[in-house]
Amino acid sequence: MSEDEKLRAPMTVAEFSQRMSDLFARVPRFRDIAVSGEITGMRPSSNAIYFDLKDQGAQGGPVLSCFLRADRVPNDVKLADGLAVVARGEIINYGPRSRYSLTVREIAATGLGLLFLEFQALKDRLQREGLFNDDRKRALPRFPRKVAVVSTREGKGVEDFVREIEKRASFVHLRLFDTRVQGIGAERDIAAAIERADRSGAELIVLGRGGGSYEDLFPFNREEVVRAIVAAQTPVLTAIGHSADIHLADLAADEHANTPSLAVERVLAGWIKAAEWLPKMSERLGYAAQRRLDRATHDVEMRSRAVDAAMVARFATLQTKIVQRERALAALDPRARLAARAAAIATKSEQLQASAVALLRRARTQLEVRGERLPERVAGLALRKRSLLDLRSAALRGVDPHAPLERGYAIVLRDGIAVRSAQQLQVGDEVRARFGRGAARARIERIEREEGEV
Amino acid sequence: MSEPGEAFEQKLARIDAIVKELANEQTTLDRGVALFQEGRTLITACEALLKGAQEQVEAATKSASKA
Amino acid sequence: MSEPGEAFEQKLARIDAIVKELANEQTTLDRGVALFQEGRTLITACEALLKGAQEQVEAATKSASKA
Amino acid sequence: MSEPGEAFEQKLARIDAIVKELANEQTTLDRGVALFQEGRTLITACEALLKGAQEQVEAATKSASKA
Amino acid sequence: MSEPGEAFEQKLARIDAIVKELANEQTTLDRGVALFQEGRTLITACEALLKGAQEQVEAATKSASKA
Amino acid sequence: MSEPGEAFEQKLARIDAIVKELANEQTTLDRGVALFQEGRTLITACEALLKGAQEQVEAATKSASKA
Amino acid sequence: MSEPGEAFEQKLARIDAIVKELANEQTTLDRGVALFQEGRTLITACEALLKGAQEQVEAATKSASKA
Repeated sequence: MSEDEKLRAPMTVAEFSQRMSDLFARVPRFRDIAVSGEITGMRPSSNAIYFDLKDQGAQGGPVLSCFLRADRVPNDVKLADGLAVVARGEIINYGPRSRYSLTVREIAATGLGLLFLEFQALKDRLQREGLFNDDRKRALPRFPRKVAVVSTREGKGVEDFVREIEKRASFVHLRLFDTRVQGIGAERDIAAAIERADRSGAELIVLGRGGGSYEDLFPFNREEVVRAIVAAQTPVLTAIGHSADIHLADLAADEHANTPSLAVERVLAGWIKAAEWLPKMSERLGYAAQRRLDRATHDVEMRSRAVDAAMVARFATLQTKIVQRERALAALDPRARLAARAAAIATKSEQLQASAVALLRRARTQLEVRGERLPERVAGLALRKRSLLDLRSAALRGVDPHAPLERGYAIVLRDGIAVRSAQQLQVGDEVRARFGRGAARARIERIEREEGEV
Repeated sequence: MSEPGEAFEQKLARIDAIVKELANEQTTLDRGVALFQEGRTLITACEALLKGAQEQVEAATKSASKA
Repeated sequence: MSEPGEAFEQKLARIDAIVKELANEQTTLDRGVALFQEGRTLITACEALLKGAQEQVEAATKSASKA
Repeated sequence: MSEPGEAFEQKLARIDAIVKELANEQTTLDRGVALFQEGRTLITACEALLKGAQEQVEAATKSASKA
Repeated sequence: MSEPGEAFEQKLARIDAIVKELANEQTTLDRGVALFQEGRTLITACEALLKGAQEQVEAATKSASKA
Repeated sequence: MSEPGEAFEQKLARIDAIVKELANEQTTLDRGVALFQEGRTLITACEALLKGAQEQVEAATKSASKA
Repeated sequence: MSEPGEAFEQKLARIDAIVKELANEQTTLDRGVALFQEGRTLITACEALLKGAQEQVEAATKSASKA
């Protein structure tokens, strides 16, 4: 394969990068080359400074990556973005990224770069003086009604700014303090306009102009303007050009806007917010009032219920107290005692009755005993008397003079007189003879004499 | 001789005296018969008294039981 | 003889004395009859008293049960 | 006899004493009857008191339950 | 006896005193009956007072709800 | 009693005090009823105040929406 | 001389304070109503300014610059 064919054949990225390195190394012009441009995108690191170079004033043009070893940084030049310089060094391919860059050996400020260095020196001085310090900055009024605009009447930016404010917030009163904004000595005119604006009674000064070249805008980097801003009693908002470039006026101002339309937003920010805030607050106010009323309603309802409930509870408690006492009293109902008493009386009544019965029975018995004993005793007495009589009756019988008649004797009676001797009789006498049983009448027939009888 | 109003016990005592006299040998038949008669009479009187007392008791008993 | 107003128990005591005297050998028939009669009278009186007491008790009982 | 205002309890005590005396053998019939009558009167009085008390209590209970 | 104007609480206190005295064994039956009657009367009175109070409250509630 | 001009919150505080006193066992029935009546009166007054406040708020809201 | 923008800002601050105070539990009903009325007035005034009713703005500006 020929060299040509070899080149045409596909290669790896690493191979390509190596070839490019070789290519740069082979061209002697690239080993010592000077490039003029403006520093941009400066990135200091511990042992080197990386930055890009671009053509002055160019926007979006080509940039060249540069690499400066720390020990090669010059003492008399303060490297910074925007500084116009001439950098000498060697073009090399930076292998890992496969990008070429300039390895700077010498660097020096040039042309506009010198102007820039002047700007840098002033900035440093004013900064040291404290003019850019945050603690110096005043808050912009949130609701500016009077705004002083310091600018040139001819400027396109001012026109846009004024038209926009009047359209959106007619109640914000704008007053233009016309001034030259570029050319030799423009800085003095601007400072004077700021002073006038400051005395006008405005609540806010807006200082600005439309876009222009670095040199056109340079009056806004001048010390006169910075000091006029610092001296102003009124808060200052700057809106210089359309770029993100920072001027010393911006640093000195209380706030700065990158574009006029952003300045409009900034001026109206408070009003816009207020317009959004007020309906919300209106709503919150109504809501808070309603909540207050609701709370009051709730408070009253709660208490209404509490009063009723407390009263009901109190009644219940008192009712319970009555019921308790009613029960206690019922438990001590004297009827139980009365019933016991009734029973006791009934018992005593029975005892009394029984005692009376016993008393009567006792008396009856005593009487009956005596009732029986009396006839017994009287009968005994009669018996005793009877036996006494019987004894005498028998004794009398034992001595009965008629007893011998029973044995056969007889008594002869004449004229009722017992005849004890025959001599007492005469024949013919009538006599009575009594026998044991019965009697007989007889006549004496003869009288007989017993032997021996005289 | 005993009185009619004489008490039972006095009559008994008279009988006792009669029996005593009758038992005496000296007592004549006439006297004896008279005494004996008196004794008999007394016995009869005593019987009557006894009967009367009994009747009184009965009467008292009856009247009591009636009452 | 016992008084009418004499208490039940006094009457009983008198009856007891009568009974005792009736038992005595010395007591004559007449006395005995008289004692018996007195005794009977006393018993009758006592019965009356007892009856009266009984009636009083009954009356008190009735009036109480009515009340 | 107990007074009308005499307390129930005193009446009960009197009744007890009466029953005791009645049970005594020594108590005469007259005394016994008198005691019994007193006892009955006391019991009647007690019953009346008790009845009155009961009526009072019932009246109080009724009027209360009506109210 | 409690006065008509006497407060509810005084009545309750009197009932408590009555219950205490009623519970005492020494209290006589007569006293007990009287106390019980008083107690019942007081309870009736308390109930009436409570009812009256309840009616007053109801009246107040009604007039309030109308207003 | 609360004054008519007294503020809503003072009335509420008084009602709270009333509720507290009503819940106290020591509060008598009479006092309780009086407290309740006062409470109801206060609640009525509060409701009137609340109504007035509501109307004022409504009036302010309307006049604002017109403007 | 009071600055008109400042006056507006003070109104906003007052509105904010009013809403805060109204939302505070401690705020009384009376005070609440008064705050609401004040708040509504302020909001109405601020909204009128923002609506840019020219005359109003002029008047406000003039009165403000006079003040």
